[in-house]
Amino acid sequence: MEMEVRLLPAGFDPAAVHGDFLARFGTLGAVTAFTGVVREAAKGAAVDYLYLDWYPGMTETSIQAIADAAAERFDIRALSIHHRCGEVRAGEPVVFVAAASVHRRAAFEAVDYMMDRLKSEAALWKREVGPQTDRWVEPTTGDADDLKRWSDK
Amino acid sequence: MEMEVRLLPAGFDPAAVHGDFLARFGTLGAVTAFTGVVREAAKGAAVDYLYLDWYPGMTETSIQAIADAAAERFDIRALSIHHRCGEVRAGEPVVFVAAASVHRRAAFEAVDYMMDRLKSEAALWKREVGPQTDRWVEPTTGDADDLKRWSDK
Amino acid sequence: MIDILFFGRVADSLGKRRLAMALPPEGLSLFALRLRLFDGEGDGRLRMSVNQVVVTDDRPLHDGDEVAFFSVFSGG
Amino acid sequence: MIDILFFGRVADSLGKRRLAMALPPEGLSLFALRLRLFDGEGDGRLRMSVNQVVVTDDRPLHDGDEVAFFSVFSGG
Repeated sequence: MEMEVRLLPAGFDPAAVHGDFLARFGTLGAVTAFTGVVREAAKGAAVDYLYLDWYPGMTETSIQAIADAAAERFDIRALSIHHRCGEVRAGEPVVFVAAASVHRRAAFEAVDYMMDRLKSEAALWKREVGPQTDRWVEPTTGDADDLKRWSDK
Repeated sequence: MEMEVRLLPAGFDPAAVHGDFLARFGTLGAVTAFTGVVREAAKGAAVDYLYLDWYPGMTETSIQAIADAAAERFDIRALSIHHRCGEVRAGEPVVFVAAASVHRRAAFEAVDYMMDRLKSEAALWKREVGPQTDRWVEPTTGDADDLKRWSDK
Repeated sequence: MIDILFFGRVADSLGKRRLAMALPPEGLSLFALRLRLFDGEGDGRLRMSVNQVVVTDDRPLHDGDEVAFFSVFSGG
Repeated sequence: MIDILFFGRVADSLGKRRLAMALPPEGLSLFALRLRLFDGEGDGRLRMSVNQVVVTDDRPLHDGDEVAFFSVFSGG
């Protein structure tokens, strides 16, 4: 298993990370990638930036645990998690997750699974800040439902 | 809905297509991408290249129909399908599919759906050629099962 | 005249990809054409299209029609 | 001495991110520390870790422990 897990206090280029991942692991056959970008509005209110508070050490450990669980659970050969922390401005990427496998189903499921867990189980605390907004975001019941999809398997 | 649907007789760079797609639609919030690459072996036999036979006109129409169905069915705002035809050598990308949406579930499902349908419903005929192999590939029962996942929703 | 195209395994086993044929004066149906070309061997996996639309039922053919015979699709 | 860290909403509402505290001679448990810091307000969403491991049960604290209080995680 090849894993690259990065917590990044500064901006990154998901297209470049994807290109590098494809070059290294594409020949396995199947690569699925997800990129999350900060939206310019949330619940109708303009957003200037997210602030992702983090706990140095524990945050990295929590993300690595999610990577390890995905590697254990799905028939994948390589994975990548790049997650921003600190201030992430609207339009900037906040998370990139990829998996490579021989058959495509495993790559799809692994990325889907890692995203669901990152939402609720990575040691990060997300604040949305905009001209009329300044609030700490907590996982929604939808996020909890997403997570439950994986518990009966 | 923004759609880019391409049938390509020559090689393409999925990382560049992904980068361009992210630049144009990433600010929606969620981008899922799948890349399929020709494996160097299939069922234990070395593969030099795939030959994807196609029916000019009908092949494009069949892929566009899959794109249209995904656009109709999922809450996505943009999609991309790039599919090779002709000779595709081992290690080269054969298909790239991406979708952009506001919430990530729709982007995941749309890409998963398009891949399942491309396998069995795009007017393409795939031949695997290697030193000991020259055979036309037909969809497996696994591919048929993948497709059935979408018929009860 | 009708245009007849072959793709995939079908083109391979016939050893040709294309055929032009004059319709006989008494007319010709799709199933009759299939029988003529494939010797009634009744390959259950043989698929057909007329003017680039997949069809499964029999129908009369008309001058200028483009008919194709092929195996099941396999893309991705 | 123990190190006490605060993250997310909790850091915000306390107005601080860090605190160093000497353990009293009679000792101090995690729940007692929580009560002392948060005035017994019993926020059900308050989470805790000791030495970077999330804990939900009470336990005695030791010199050199790193304790943290925070709200529920939200990443992605």
